[in-house]
Amino acid sequence: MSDAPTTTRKDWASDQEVRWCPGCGDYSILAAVQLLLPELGVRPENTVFLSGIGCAARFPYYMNTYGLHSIHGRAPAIATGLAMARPDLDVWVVTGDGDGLSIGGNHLIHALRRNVNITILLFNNQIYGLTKGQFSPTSEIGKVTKSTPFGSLDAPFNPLSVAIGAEATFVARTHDMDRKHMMETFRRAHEHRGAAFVEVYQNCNVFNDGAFGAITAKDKRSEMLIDLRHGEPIRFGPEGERGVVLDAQGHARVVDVADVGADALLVHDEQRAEPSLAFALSRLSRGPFEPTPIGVFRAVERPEYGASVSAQLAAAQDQHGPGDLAELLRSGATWEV
Amino acid sequence: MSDAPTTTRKDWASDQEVRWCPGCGDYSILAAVQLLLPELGVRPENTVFLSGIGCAARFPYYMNTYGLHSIHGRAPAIATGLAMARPDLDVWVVTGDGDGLSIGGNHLIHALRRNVNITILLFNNQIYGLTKGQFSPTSEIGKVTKSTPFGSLDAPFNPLSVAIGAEATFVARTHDMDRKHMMETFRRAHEHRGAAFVEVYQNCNVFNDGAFGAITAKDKRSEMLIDLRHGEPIRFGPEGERGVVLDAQGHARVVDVADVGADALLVHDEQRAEPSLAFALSRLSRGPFEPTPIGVFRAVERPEYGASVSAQLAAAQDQHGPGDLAELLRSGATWEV
Amino acid sequence: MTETAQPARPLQRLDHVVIRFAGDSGDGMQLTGDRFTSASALFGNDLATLPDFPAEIRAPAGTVHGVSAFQVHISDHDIHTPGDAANVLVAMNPAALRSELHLVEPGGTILVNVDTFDERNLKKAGYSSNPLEDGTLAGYTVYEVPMTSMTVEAVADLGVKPRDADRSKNFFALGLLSWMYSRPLEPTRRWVEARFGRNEKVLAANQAALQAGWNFGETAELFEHRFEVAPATLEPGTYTSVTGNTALAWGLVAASQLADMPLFLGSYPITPASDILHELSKHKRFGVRTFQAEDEIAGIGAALGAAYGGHLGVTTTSGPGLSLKAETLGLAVSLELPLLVVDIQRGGPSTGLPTKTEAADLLQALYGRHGEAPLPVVAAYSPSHCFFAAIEAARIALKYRTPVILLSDGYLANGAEPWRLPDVADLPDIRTTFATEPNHLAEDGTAEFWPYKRDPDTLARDWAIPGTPGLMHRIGGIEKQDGRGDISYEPANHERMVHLRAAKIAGIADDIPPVTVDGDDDADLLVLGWGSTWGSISAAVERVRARGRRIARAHLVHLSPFPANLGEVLGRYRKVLVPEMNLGQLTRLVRAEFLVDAEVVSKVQGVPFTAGELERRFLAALDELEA
Amino acid sequence: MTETAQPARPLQRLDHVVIRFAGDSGDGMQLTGDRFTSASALFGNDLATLPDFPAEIRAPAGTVHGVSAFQVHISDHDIHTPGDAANVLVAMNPAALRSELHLVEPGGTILVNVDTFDERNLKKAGYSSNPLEDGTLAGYTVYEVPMTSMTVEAVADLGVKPRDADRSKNFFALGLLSWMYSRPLEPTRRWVEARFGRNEKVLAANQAALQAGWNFGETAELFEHRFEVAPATLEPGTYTSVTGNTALAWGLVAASQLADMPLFLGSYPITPASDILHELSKHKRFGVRTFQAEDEIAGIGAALGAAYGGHLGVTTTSGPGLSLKAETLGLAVSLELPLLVVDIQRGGPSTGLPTKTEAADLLQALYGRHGEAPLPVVAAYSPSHCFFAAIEAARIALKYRTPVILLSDGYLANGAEPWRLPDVADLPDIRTTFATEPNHLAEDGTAEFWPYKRDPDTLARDWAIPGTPGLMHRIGGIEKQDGRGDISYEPANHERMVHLRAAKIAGIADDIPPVTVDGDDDADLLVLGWGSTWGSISAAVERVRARGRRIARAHLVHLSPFPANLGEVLGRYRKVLVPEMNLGQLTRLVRAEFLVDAEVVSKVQGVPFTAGELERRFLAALDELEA
Ligand SMILES: Cc1ncc(C[n+]2csc(CCOP(=O)(O)OP(=O)(O)O)c2C)c(N)n1
Ligand SMILES: Cc1ncc(C[n+]2csc(CCOP(=O)(O)OP(=O)(O)O)c2C)c(N)n1
Ligand code: SF4
Ligand code: SF4
Ligand SMILES: [Mg+2]
Ligand SMILES: [Mg+2]
Repeated sequence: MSDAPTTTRKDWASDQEVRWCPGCGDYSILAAVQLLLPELGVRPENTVFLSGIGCAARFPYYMNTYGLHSIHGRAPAIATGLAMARPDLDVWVVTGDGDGLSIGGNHLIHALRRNVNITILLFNNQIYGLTKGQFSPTSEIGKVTKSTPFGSLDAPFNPLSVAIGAEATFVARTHDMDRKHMMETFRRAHEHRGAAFVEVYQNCNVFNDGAFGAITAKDKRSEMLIDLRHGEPIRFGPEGERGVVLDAQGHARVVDVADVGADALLVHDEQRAEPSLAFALSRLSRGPFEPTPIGVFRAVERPEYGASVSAQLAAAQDQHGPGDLAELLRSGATWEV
Repeated sequence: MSDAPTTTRKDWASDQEVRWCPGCGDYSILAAVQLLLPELGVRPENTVFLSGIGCAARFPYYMNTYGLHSIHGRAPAIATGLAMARPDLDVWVVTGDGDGLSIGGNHLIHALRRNVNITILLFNNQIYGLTKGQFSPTSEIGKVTKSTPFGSLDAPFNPLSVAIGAEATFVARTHDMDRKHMMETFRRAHEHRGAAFVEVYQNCNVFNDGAFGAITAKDKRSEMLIDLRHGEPIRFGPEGERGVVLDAQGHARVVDVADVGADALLVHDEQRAEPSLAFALSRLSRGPFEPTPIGVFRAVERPEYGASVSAQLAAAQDQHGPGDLAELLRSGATWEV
Repeated sequence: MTETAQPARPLQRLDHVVIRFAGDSGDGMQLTGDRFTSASALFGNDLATLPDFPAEIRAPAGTVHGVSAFQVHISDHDIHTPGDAANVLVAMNPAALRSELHLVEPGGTILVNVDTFDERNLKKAGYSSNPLEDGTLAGYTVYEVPMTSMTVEAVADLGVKPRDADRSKNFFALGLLSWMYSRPLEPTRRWVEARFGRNEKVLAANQAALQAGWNFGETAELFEHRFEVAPATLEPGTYTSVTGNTALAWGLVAASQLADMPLFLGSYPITPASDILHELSKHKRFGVRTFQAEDEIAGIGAALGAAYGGHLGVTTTSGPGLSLKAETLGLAVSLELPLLVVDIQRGGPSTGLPTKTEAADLLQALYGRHGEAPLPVVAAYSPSHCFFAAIEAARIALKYRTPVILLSDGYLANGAEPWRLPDVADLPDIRTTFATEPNHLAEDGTAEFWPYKRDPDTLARDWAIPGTPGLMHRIGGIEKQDGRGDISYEPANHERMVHLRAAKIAGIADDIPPVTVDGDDDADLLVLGWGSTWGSISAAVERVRARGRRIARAHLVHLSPFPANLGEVLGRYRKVLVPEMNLGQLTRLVRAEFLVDAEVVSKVQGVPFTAGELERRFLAALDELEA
Repeated sequence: MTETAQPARPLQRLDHVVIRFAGDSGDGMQLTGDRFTSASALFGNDLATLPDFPAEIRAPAGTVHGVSAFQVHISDHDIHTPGDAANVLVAMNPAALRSELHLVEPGGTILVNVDTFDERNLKKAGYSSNPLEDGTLAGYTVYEVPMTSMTVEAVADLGVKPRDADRSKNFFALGLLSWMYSRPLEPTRRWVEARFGRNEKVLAANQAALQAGWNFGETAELFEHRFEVAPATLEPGTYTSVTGNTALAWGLVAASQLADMPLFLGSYPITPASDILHELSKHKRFGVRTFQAEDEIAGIGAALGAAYGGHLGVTTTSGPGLSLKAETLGLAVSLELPLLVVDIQRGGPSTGLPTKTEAADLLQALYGRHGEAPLPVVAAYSPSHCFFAAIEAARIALKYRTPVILLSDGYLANGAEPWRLPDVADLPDIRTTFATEPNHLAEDGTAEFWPYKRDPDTLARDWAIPGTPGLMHRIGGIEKQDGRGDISYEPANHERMVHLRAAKIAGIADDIPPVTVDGDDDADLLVLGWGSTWGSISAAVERVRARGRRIARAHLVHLSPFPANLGEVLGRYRKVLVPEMNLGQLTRLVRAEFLVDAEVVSKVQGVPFTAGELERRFLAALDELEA
């Protein structure tokens, strides 16, 4: 990529006024993306941001790239078509917990299993922002919202578990309070060939303020965030005094390192083809109130869908030459009059 | 249930001619259900079979119960409404791999996470039967079908992994060649309070004949089917000479018992709240060509959705009495003219 | 000093006034307007409101995109619209002034929060010079009020944080306007208490700001006089102020009670329909089950499932959701199960103008399904009528075992009007009966239940719900054998079923009131309306008549089928005009049905017709007819 | 003995014959019919076919539900329909006889596979006595042929398994019919070879059965004469026999070539549209990408995504799928991107009659979206016309940047006709241009790209695809500012955009051929058709004219917008009849548009009109006009 002309953040920002609520976590995600892209050596004209509907889904308007703000939940389907048709493009999908996991859940899981070459950023604020505050499929049980004045009864999805259950090849989590971590995670997602799924914990300060405060606040992070690093034992805490082990039933648990010894710690392996480890890690935290892993859970190679499709076309053309229309019309039984 | 009048299979069979292809695996599933229901002490009038579209989805017509043959993929959504409205009914959903996992994937996973009190039987024949043979989301990569003359490129879902990733509380697998196992599995599913998900390997002898033959043929079962039994070490093989262990990364593997010793075998625990073990077991087999677990993978308690909804209503009525319409109209500021 | 003190300034009587509150999305203008409306309602005025807010939750502060407005029309007589142009604009910042000024009548009054007119805010609003100084407002009466600073001052002693102090400035504005228009403060005070009771400081700040605004009017030398709009002489009764969405939600609760069936709402949030879900979620005491589904298809699916189980199944949505429900609606037509689909129309196509009003889903409601899939369509015409329309839609659905689409729109949904409450005892009985016995004798004498056996009058099918012993049966979306209900691919049977389904819906025409004509018997011009144009048409027709011109009008509640006499009515006039917030959808329908040369009066701007627009159009048509 | 041997029986010349093959779903009747058709096509007859099969894959053997039929009409002159009633019925079992007998002309010929007329099969078919013996077939010429046993015998020496032997009996029937109607065997032999080449035994069995059938005709004393239907005198050229779905798929490939854009199909299987997906999946050499999506919404979504990327995006479906695509179609209207939506209509509503034909999605195609979301609608009228209709739909989509709905139906989809192949060089150039340069100068002189800047003639917007340097821009489903394309909630802009979108579609009327009238200049009666009724109307009109009555007919390919001259044309006639396989959808449209008292001739039975039905209806109308 060294021959790609360099860009600066300015090149990636559109002239549109950003219209999120003041203080919304979306701003810092936008900044992280706009800061990262110049580092990737890619070009605005070869980059497309696709989205559905929601606050998060306004994202494309603010990027000086090609952008499509589509309809609620359908961005992964539209992106699938675009990525298949145009393997030369970088296709990003920005979605919300409602857009991506409620109405759009099916397209999301199918894009993941097919391993379409798209980078999916799911801004999880555990609420419907744009429609002014109803609970979402990631809201905790008991949540009081406009549509659940007596508390919601729906058990939430764990977005990473859903993704892993749906054969995702790249699964990661980051949060809107740590620009560096976001940039690093997005960089990894972008590098991945195939469908990359990133959950971004995002604060909606109007309808669900502080949802992640217990783990993402500056003074909480070292105790509450578990930074996954490939090949390293999973440890966290101000002094690395806590860690993660896997019990005999494959259940990941947080322990005091002093209790188990450093050698007993689970060594993170994002590259295992078998997804059970990534799944177990996705279950480590039941919500943003206990120690929660962030970073890359899983990053494995599997044929990328669009490339496989193109390869089938190329093989057919290599073998039989390009199609000839007149010949096609005569391919059945013909007769002369 | 001892006071429920007894029924016989005949009471559960409708007068409709069964219109599946001769030899279709659906027949034996129908028989298993019709034989089981009399054993459950339930009543035809309190039983509803709901389905979408597909060969499998014709199921309700053959049951002398209430039945609704709806539209493609939507049965779990319709069933959710029915089960919420009518907790007194037994609601069964019969679906196919296309109906349930392709077009209907989203409704399925949401019904599972909400833990709606329905019993879902997914007849997985790894093909679209009714539309005459296209590949489905469970078809293996490379499958040559009408819509993939050069072989399909889509990585399949593992239905159990999808269900577990979606917070399912009851997950099981059985197959159409073993009536007893089907009956036992369906019985367990029916007993479960909440959403029960059962994958049934089903042979479509017209468009995908023998898809499961390598594991379900009578002479293959003992080597290829791993019968999961709660609380027991997972062993199989004609002499129980093979077994399953969980490695340090939570990966379930088939081993020779002689190599590891019987004590090293994984003891099945369907009741673990934490789903990683069930997930790992769902990954044990990558398809019906290697040793494959059947039986109940997971059966845990979680509040049932419809009951929780009813409880909220009851609590409100207990606290404030039933609603009064005239009072409601006057609940805002009013004035007299 | 209280609001009952003698006014220090002369009192000028007005028969009506239109006030528009405008400010930043965060400025609380919807609340201010709402409170002013409430106080006016309690005071006894007739009124109509028009909230107008952006699709963004909170666009950047100070920009025109972030402006949120609320218009209220109060009057001493029966009115029908929130008013054409505002007599008074309250502009909390430069952006509000910039975006709303064109809506103020020439010579109108403008109150600005002058504190906000600094360079930064002017620039954000896109002003290159200060409109308060550069002549922009020549011809208007302008009052520059330092609302922010006076509010901060008023709450200075309460230990309120500056941010919270600033937030109370809308109550200052409300206090000032209350003084100007002689509104009682007491109801607002009580409301503030109830709402902020738990947060003492905010409560105190808001009360203080409210009073400070009032006092400012009373003491400042700015204002020459106060105004008074006397109570309207409305029909005696108990009144409440209600928005269309609340009325609709209550109508659904009422329908459930009147049908003696539990209410089940399956819905997915969408502007401007979400408030119905919110409202119904509160009413668990009425046994209302509300289900926030994963999407619109699941919303209608669950409602259909509940309906199948014998509940009153309802789904609420707006245009994009209606599009998604098309397939399931077709299934409901085929199953012949009662189901209500409520569509609160908004600007389209696609995402369109989500917070703006429009009425362009009519043809979709009629034809937006594959195959011949007819169903009844009912439209509400005013906020309070939403209550009755919901009951009527439920009545038809239950009686005829059919899905019904009930149309409302963003304007009705959020607009409020005083509503004389009906006596609950006068509401119709809409109970239906479930089959409990077999309805057919087979040749061999066995008693059977045939789910598609019909009532000979209504053509409604017999309906047995699960749980009924002996009546087990199967239904589905495949064509069914007439009567028996089994799958049938037989050609003649299919045609018979297609005709039966159509005839059932068409037959409802005999079960709905004939359309009534309001107006001059010998008029040449008929104005035919539907939906929320009712208010604007009413006002415009009154004005035309006030000018001594002859004009007649009719308003449709039933769009499918039409009232039985509609063709005859339309045939009586030389000219039929159809005001519609679309490009002419009802127009198309009546042209096709009755071959009358009806002509659309179209407005597709996301805002309702003003009475003046329609008046001019009607007068022009009359001139033409007379020429 | 070969088929060129001298016939032993006298040869009777027929100008046409209608043969109906019917048997169990497993009996291979579709294949038999297909082969007979192919041989007839190669022989030079004109022909039309009507496959007719059940929705179940294979209903229980021997039942009437499981009967699968194939009707073929062969002729020595230009014909338009598969024939009203069958002259000959081949019934492979009692169920086939029972379900198809009513479709045979009085006095017609019936060949039965007498081997299957045992008690068990008779009972399964619902016969209480044997129709071959009880007088049921009085008045028909009946041939009882032991097809099963003769086939088994013919293949006895080949070592074929009994089940496979039995399976070859359809080739016996084909051989016999080929003898009866003097069809050459050679093409069928070649086909059998190509198809079963890999499976030697089956190949040999089928060949043997085929020959045995022929021989049976030749040698058995049963038949008094053979028949011959001479080749039709068709326009010279190269012909092939094509079904509508194949022609449509080829048309899409052609459109892609003519537009010089890669073809992308996003689709979800559904009867009767799936075959287009199947056909296109084969053509990877043409760079065709086919994507079997998870559902119809993803199918159209992916097609839209590909279109956004500069591919020719297509999605194919039937009614239920069209319903599901409504919301995304609305987005495409708003985005103003080219997109083809192909709807192969089938019996509705809901799941309806999945394998039967109907044409009741027209109003949905026009109006099945929320908001004002106009788009062009094109309908194919014959199997081969599907090819040209696909190109025309693509032309409009690309030129006007708009989604287009292309309507076909189950009858066209599966029906075949001989098609004189066009010269590829004569096909239109439908290339479009992508923007590569900025198209607007900002006030400050910067060059910008405005995605909603329009061609003043076509009103098509400028289209820049991702990958184009310097033209980055954002589009979406929210209302856009005219020209610039940024989000705009401005009232007047919304109205302007609504009108612009409508005007763009309406303007296409000037870019399509005027509707032509075929028929008597001075006729009083005009028959207006659309879609697959073309054949039946043509035949009926010819018959009416053959009786010396005056009649005119016009057929619409463009349903939205209408050809510019349609109003004028309709105005010329005293009476307009509109045959439709629905309850009168086009009828409604022309009534609304032109206020003409058009009247529907409706048939909604899952089967096409017969020429006789229409003839009678037209004659009755003429009688009425003349009375
Ligand atoms: C078909 C459809 N249904 C519903 C809506 C209304 N709607 C818009 S955004 C949204 C949910 C937004 O939640 P999320 O995806 O979590 O995004 P956030 O606003 O929280 O960023 C809903 C329900 C819509 N626009 N379209
Ligand atoms: C909305 C809609 N799309 C597509 C179809 C066509 N269709 C009917 S069944 C089916 C798939 C059936 O596959 P599966 O669910 O696996 O059931 P099976 O027939 O194999 O039992 C499809 C695509 C339909 N009926 N409705
Ligand atoms: S509502 Fe929440 S998510 Fe949306 S912009 Fe505001 S703070 Fe952000
Ligand atoms: S097509 Fe396959 S699944 Fe369907 S009925 Fe036949 S054998 Fe069974
Ligand atoms: Mg959210
Ligand atoms: Mg299947």
